[in-house]
Amino acid sequence: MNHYLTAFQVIGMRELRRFFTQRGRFLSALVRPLVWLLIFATGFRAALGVSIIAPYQTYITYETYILPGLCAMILLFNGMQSSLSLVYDREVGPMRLLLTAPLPRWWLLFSKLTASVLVGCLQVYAFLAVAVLFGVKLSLAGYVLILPALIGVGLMLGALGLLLSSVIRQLENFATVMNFVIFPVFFLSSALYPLWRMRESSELLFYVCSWNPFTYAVELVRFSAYATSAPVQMAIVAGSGVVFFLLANHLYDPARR
Amino acid sequence: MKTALKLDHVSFDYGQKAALKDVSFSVADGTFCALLGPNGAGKSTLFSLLSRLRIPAKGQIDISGRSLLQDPMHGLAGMGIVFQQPTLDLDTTVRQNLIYFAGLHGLRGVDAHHSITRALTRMRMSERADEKVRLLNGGHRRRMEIARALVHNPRILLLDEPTVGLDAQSRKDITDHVHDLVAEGLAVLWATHLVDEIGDHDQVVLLHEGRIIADGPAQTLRGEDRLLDWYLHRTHAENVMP
Amino acid sequence: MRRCVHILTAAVLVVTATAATAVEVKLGMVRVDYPTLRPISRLDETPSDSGFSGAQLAVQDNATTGQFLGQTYRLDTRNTMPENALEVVRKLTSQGVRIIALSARPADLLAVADAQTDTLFLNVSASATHLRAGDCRGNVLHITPSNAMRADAVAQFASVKRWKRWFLVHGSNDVDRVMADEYRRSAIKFGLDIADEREILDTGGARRADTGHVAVQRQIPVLVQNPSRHDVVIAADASDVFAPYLPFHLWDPRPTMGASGLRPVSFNPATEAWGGTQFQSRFEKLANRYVTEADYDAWLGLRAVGEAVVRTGSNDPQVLRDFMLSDAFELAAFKGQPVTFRDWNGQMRQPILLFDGRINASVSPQEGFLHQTSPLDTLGLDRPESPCTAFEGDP
Amino acid sequence: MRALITVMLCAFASIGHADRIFVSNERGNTVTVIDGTSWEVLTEFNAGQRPRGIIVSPDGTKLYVCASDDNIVRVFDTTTLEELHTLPSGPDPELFVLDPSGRRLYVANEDDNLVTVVDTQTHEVLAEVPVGVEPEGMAVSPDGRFVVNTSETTNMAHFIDTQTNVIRYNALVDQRPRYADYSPDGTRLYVTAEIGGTVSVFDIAEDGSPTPAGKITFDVPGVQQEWLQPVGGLVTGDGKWLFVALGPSNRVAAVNTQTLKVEKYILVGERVWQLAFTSDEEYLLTTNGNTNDITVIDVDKQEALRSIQVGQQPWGVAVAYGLN
Repeated sequence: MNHYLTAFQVIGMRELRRFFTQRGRFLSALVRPLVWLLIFATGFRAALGVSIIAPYQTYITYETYILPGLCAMILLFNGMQSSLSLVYDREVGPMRLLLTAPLPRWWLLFSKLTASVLVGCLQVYAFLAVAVLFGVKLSLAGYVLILPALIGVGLMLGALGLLLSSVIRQLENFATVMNFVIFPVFFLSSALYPLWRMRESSELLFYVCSWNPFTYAVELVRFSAYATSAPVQMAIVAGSGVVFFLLANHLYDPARR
Repeated sequence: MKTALKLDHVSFDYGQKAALKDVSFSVADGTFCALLGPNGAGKSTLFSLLSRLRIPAKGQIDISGRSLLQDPMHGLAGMGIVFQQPTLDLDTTVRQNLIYFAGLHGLRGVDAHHSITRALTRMRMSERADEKVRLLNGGHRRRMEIARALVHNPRILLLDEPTVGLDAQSRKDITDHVHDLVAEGLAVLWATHLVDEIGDHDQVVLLHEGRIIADGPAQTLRGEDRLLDWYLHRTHAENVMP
Repeated sequence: MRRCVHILTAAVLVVTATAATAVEVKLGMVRVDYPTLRPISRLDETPSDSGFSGAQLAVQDNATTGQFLGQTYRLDTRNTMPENALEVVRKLTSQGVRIIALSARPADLLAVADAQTDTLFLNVSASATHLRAGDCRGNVLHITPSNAMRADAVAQFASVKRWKRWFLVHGSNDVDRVMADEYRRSAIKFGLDIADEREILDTGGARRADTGHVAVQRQIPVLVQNPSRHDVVIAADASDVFAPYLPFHLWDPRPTMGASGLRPVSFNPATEAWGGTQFQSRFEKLANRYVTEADYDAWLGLRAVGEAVVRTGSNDPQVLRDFMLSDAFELAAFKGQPVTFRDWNGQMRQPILLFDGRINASVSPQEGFLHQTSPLDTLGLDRPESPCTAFEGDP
Repeated sequence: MRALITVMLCAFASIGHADRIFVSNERGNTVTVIDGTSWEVLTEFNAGQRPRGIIVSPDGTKLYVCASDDNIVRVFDTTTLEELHTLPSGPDPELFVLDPSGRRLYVANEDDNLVTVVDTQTHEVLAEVPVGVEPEGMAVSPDGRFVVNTSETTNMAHFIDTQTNVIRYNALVDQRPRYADYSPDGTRLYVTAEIGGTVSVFDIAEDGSPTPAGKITFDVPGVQQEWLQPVGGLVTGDGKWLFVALGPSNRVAAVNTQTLKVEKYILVGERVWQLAFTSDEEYLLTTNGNTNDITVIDVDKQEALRSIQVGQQPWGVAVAYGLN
């Protein structure tokens, strides 16, 4: 067991070290949601605010509304990026080194996933810090309570990335993944508009959104940020995370190839 | 001498295309075994199977007498692997790279520190321990990777064309170092297509188009010819034969 | 000129009841009455005081305000046959009335405006778009929304509802065909598709007869038989020949907009929002009937003049016109936002109500139609589209 | 039923001494009663046709409600919620003020261009003051010498001398003035102009005469200028802040009265209309007409805390201090 934890620890440390040395990746992870927050949110017609929906107790500005969605977006990008690198680098490079460690593959995948989630959380907090400078903030409790939600959501999205990359072999580069995975998953969710708003424009869109696990990821982050319990969202995020991971691990078994 | 590595009727294919056909050979402790073959012969596929990135379609692989398929953890723990492509984190120091690897093998703290120091000493890299990898030249980077593969004190060292892209002096240094390791009792499987890296007393396994076409001490195999002539003749002859 | 206006505004900002300068403002309204057939629906009969009561209310409102500023207002109203229109206007101007709300068809409006260039005319009835385009005049301000504004109001609503395929049914008279052109232009402007078109021939004669719906029920469906797939029917019937029958005698059941169904209007007696109730009750108290578009347009024109008088302290038509066209002018008009004038063709910017006969179903401009100066300029001829030159060189 | 509610309310009254909040629901024809501590809706009672203007008497015992379509002012007991009597108001009363003594009620009659002065004890009309077209906003100077009325179509603030009931001063403001409020020391008057989109600021001299002191304008990024329509306004007790409800822009502006600049826009519900403070000015309450709720704003932090559903189309809000 000690061996497992040691490996977990060095994998985590390595991710963190890489995160702090790769400034470009960090900056793009930060700029993307900030563009949404500062340019799109203020320019859009939702400037008149969003009506009360749980967990909010009063009307909120659109910036406030999309904050949790943007946090989840960071985790989505981060999860896809690191999961795909896990796949593409399998044959070469550091990933090969990792996979030849004398530990069960699921533990190695899990450790790597968790490590990248921690990095994702750091990105989220950096984003939240910048958002404060522009007047979009949470309560102190919100910043603390959001962490477990971020970790859960990050793991779920990382596992989703693993699964997708092992199912769809055509996902050859990140641009394809952006177009066919990240954008649909992000836009067809409650990240940018509440579900009732989706329903107003199209019933079909509404149903697609309500079947998108990312919607529940966003809502879990949202509820946690406002210190409100969200058992349904939590169950869906945890459930789909476990299912994604088990399926991915199964598909990753070298005996299958 | 004990058998460190044994392949028994191993076959592998990528879909329709057969990569390895009924491959059998073994390497004993304290032996330098050169896996010789032209590009595309199946050397890299064989390394994938040995490092358990892939699973053979047929056949058995034993590491120190235990099946790699049934007990992969034991097998991987007993192997040190140097991959063809560099697998280094360039922006960290040599020691940090090795600490990461030691961790993957369950070594931490003082144990890890001792193992790393010993491995670096074995490859005469101690004085470079705290340099950033990016600043090392190609030869030193390779030596460092070999040192890393020794951190957990394996019985077998697998090297996949480790001298690719190095200058003549570095190649010679590394080849000599690894031969020294063999003298210490380590079993080495060295994939290459360059015959000048092979000594007369080394074991040669000649792999061609996924088959083993020769296996034995270099001196015995070449007879009166130069090893290079023998190698070219055999791989060329096989090409024209039905 | 602009600067001078601002100084005046500041000067009258605070006034005590005793210390105000006396200004007398003479206003006129001339209504040209044309021989027309009676409308299809007797609910649409024109009251004899049409427009005049609106003008009177405006002058009352102006006077109530004026009493605190020492300003008095006088209104002369005249109705006339087309052939005497110019003479009537001349008579008024000779009595010193140089601000006149004019209800006339385009040809007469132009003739009068060209004959009296030192008089400020307020067009309170003619919707024809060419009066704001090639035929614009520097001494005519248009209160009534243009047909282009009305068509755009309908098109924006259709666009929001995603009724993208139109079935355009229009009459056979020139005015109807021009109106159909407005809808075609509007459809292009807002990216909508005219899937099919029909022309319904005006055979003349009385519009109402005892046979009523029986004949119509047989005729109209045949005239609009087997149209291409469409989401909405657009009726262009400026002559009031067939449109009121259309909604319930279509071949395919679809909503109707334009000349019947949902109509683009400047005002109606059902409008209660934005303080409209007060306006309605003031008007009803005065005229003992519901307000019409003609009354509202007349009221709005003369109220705009009154507001300009209050802010400038002047009764000079030129000063008032320049102030009304300036950025400093704005007026509350019971439409939820200030109305102003377009300084490139003298058209009043205003929201268009979409009225179904009983309630306002919607108001254009619709949410989401963006414009760099005012969303109101998404309706009708915008500055870059305007061929009007009569307002160039103004302050 | 009514008795039960009364008992319930009295029970509430005995446990604490928080505020009791009254919201007039224009379309619902009711007044919603809210507890100022728990923010629970206690009850909703009938208040006549189209209740709009709503105030609590200075002693906190009486609730005055303009029942616009009944053309009367209804007076309720703030504790039992029983209707005590009605007052004549003139036709279509919308907004009104009580003078500081609570003795005289000044009612704006939109349809008749009048301000009606009513004696709250004798229930008699004392005077009718002719003003501009569509009188609406009403304010009373802290010393009670002047009542200000704004007329929406005339675009003026009329200063009525309360001794003589005659207009002493008129001041032009921007389009459609809706509401007026004096600073607590009486040296400033703020008049909101809904369609003009501004708040006119006047310095008030010793003799009560106004001098223009500036105009407050509004700008919210992404919100059309046309939607920034100032309606209700309220000055804090220290005179330092003016809160302005901005109607369809769904925001309340917090204006620094020194600089006359907006320092913060607080998002509330749709069509925010009127404002009231709770005791000690801890909270600011807003009525949101289109979303049928009121928003509670923390005055110090200038942050919206929560919104509470009330009846249909809430219009005005008044607070009885320390009643619950």
